[in-house]
Amino acid sequence: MDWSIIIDNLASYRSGFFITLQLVSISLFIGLLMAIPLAVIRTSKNHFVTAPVRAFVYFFRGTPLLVQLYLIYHGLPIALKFILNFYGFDESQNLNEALKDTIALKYMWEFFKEAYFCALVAFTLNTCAYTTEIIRGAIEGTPFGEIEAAVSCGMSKLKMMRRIILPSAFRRALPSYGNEVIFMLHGSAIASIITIEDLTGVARIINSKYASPYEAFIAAGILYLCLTFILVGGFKLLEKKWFAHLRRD
Amino acid sequence: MVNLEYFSFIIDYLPIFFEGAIVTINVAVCSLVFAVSLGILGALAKLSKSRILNYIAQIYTTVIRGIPDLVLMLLIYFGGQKLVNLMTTAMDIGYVDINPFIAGFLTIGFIFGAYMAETFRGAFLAVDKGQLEAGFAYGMSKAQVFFKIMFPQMARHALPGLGNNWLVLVKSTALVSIIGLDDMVRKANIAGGSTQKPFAFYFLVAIVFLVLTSISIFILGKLERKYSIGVRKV
Amino acid sequence: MKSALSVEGLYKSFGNLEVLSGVSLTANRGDVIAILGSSGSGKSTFLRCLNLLETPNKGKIVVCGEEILMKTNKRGENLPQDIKQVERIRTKLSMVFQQFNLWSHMNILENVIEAPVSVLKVPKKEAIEKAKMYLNKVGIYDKLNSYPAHLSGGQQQRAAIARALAMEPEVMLFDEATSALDPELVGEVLQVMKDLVDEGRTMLVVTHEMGFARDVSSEVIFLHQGKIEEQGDPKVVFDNPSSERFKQFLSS
Amino acid sequence: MKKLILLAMVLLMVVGLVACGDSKPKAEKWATVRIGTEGAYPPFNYTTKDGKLAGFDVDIAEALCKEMGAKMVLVAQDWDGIIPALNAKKYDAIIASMSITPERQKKIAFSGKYYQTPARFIVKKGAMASFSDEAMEGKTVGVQRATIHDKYLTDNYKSVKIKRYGTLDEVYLDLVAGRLDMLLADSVVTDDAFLKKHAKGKDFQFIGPLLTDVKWFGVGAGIGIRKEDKDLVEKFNKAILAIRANGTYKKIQDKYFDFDVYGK
Repeated sequence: MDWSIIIDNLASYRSGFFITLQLVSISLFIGLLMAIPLAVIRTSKNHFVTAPVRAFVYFFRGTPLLVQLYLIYHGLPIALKFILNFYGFDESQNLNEALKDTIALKYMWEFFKEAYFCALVAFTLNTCAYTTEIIRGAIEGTPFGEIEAAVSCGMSKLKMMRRIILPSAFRRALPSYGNEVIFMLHGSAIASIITIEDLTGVARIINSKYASPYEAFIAAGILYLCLTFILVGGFKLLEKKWFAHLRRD
Repeated sequence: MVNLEYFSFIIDYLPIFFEGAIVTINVAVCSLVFAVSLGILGALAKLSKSRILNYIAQIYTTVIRGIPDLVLMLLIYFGGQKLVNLMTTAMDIGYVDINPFIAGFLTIGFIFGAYMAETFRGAFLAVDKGQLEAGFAYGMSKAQVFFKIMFPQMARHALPGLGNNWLVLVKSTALVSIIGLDDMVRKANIAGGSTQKPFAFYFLVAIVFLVLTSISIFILGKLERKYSIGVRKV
Repeated sequence: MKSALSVEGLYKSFGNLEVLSGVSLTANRGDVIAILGSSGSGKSTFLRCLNLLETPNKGKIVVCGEEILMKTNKRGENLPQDIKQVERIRTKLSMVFQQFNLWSHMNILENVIEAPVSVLKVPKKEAIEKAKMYLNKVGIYDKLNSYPAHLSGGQQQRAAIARALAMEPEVMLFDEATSALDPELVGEVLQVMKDLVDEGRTMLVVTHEMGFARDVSSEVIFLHQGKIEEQGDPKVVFDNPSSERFKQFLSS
Repeated sequence: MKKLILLAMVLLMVVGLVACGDSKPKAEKWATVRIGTEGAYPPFNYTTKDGKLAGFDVDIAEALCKEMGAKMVLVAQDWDGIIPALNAKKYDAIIASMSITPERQKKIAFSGKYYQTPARFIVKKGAMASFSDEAMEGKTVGVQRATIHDKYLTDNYKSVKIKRYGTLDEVYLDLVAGRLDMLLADSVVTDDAFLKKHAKGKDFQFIGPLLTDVKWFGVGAGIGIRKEDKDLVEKFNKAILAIRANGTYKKIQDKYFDFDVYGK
């Protein structure tokens, strides 16, 4: 082992570490926000209402994140060109020029030109799908008696959802959600294949630069391990706080 | 207007693509077999009374579950061969090649073995102690109790977890494309690169994965019904 | 004076199985009506129909002079016309469940103030004060910061009674409130219920506790196969049952 | 129970070794030479539709092995891991248009060069009036990761955004889509595979000078060999001279190019 390789590249590892952290936390946050209403919709008995949510969840849970990332990264330019074709866009131009006049699309393209945002979108949708299922399961796991008690107090459906079902479901969902967070952290490593220099991306560059796989990847592995431990610890603390009602003391 | 000409290039690549799909399934099945063996070992080690076995299993599951699959895969792929070479030189048996297929399924199996260990540990613990005691009470040996009573019951408890792990595992095989195994995703990669129409191929990959997972879910459902014979639903 | 609760010709079936076949009953203010019957006789279903936890197929329910308005949809199902009305009426009927059904993620105090604050819009401070008073009354004031899972069954049921009381209901509905309890815990809950009777509360009590029904109730109703088989003053019906089935029920 | 676990572990190891089973007996040295190449760098090396490796590098490798009297086995390997895999003995030599640079020489040995071509930037037609460092400022430039071009950009252009890709095909994709403003790669490769053969290639052009600075671009492409295999380096050097002399090299070159790729 040649530790100098790692020490010489500490700055790269640090920037990679923060890119990973940023990507994962932003996508988890937005994904969770989107998942809550989707999970509530998903528990509806109306099939027309649940169908789009089920299709979304089915697709994103049924295909690899890697493929989703590729699809979004390579598919968005195609989708934009398709829209532009509608407005008589010239095939020979590339998107930068074609979009000069169409303001809304231009901003969209400025956004998705960056591999970073493509990864963000892929990760967000992916974690959203998984989280939707987790929360749905937790909602459906609400003890029926507790719902009856709320109904018999004269609570409306909305109030019951807000005050009784969701708070209780979140607590039940916490352990599975903790797993999802870890999975997302690990899944984020594939960002490196679309030129993002996250923790894995940095390790790959260092590996190929020095042809030293052990040093490059073990250093990255240790950093991921630290992140995982921090997250697991954080969730344990949260569980301690939220699961006070289950603790036997 | 769907321009059929546009899709003709896909047809050219279909045979190669399906070769890739076969590789994907092969990797997945081999990984599963390896992971289940490791998982049962890991679970037994975790439950055994030996401190050393406990520690080894604990370190294995913690480290594996703490590091991304991709990083482990890159490490094993790039570094694993050197390790094997060290071993083979020491044993003087010449060169043993770790090709991407072996690296791929060993890595995925190794990773999922850690998750399987947790699944099986839970399943072993879920077997009613009284049932085992009943076995001992009728004079069965330890091994008999394990194979005749513990294992069949454990299998039922493990099935849902096993099913989940399988679904995740199938999707993880996509990662072997990154270490150069010619699976479906990599074929799509190459075909997408040379035709410069990547989206079409990735879309095809997505559909094949959806089919694979759907079939898996269907079969798992059947298996679960089969194995819960004699068990009353609550 | 108007009755607190009156029911006329209540019918309910699950699929082809008719569980209630025309049950009528009137409870005046201060009445304590004990509803008896073997399992499957429809007594719990009857209670659950009163606050529309189950929707009756037919029948009229009037709570404090206000009739619950029903309608029939295209498929011929009986449905409440106005869910807001149902929600309002439910606040006047507080239910105590066999399985307590305390909200497990809230502590006892939160359980008791939840509905008054979020449904009745009682100011939180006032709700807490009242909650403390009721918790004191049922004898578990010292447990107000505990979570349901940390309490014994008897304590949980007393907390559930405090939760029901905090709604300041017109009528309290007890659905086999002591059936899920260990025998040694039944007494503490029955004592709380007796205290409530002494306060003059209107109560409908589905129960298996014959002693309670005989000593405390003002009227006894015996249900069999969805019909009222025996009805009357406890002192009369217990000593002199007119129905053959009630006789059998008492002797078994 | 412990015995059971032990037994199972031993079984597993045996299964593992059998699975890895194409272990080769030690034969006469260099009777077979395993050649690693990338297969994604046309026209030098590429993968045909039916999955075979082909191209200038492959033809040269074949000629060299024939000259050395060795059997050739081709192994495809992603560019990223091409040096580690050589050192891990996945193959014995890299013939994959790898430039001989001092940095790589720290890890592996090289034969003499077998060709040399300059590098050059490519840009969209009309996007850049003239080439200068100022015009480059703020541009997004794509390169293949861990190449001489990557190193050159990283060292010399601090103000450009460098995007590193696994293969050149991916670079072309993003250049056409508009994610990249420019690319830097070997001029012969991009001329053939992109400007001439790619559907959108006609919209792009070379810009700036031909880049040949030895400090970054080395002395040409050589054959990469493990440092301990000095004898193999010698064999390859001799073979290169031989095919240069006997006209085999010229024949292969004419198959792909209409100019001299060997360079000066």
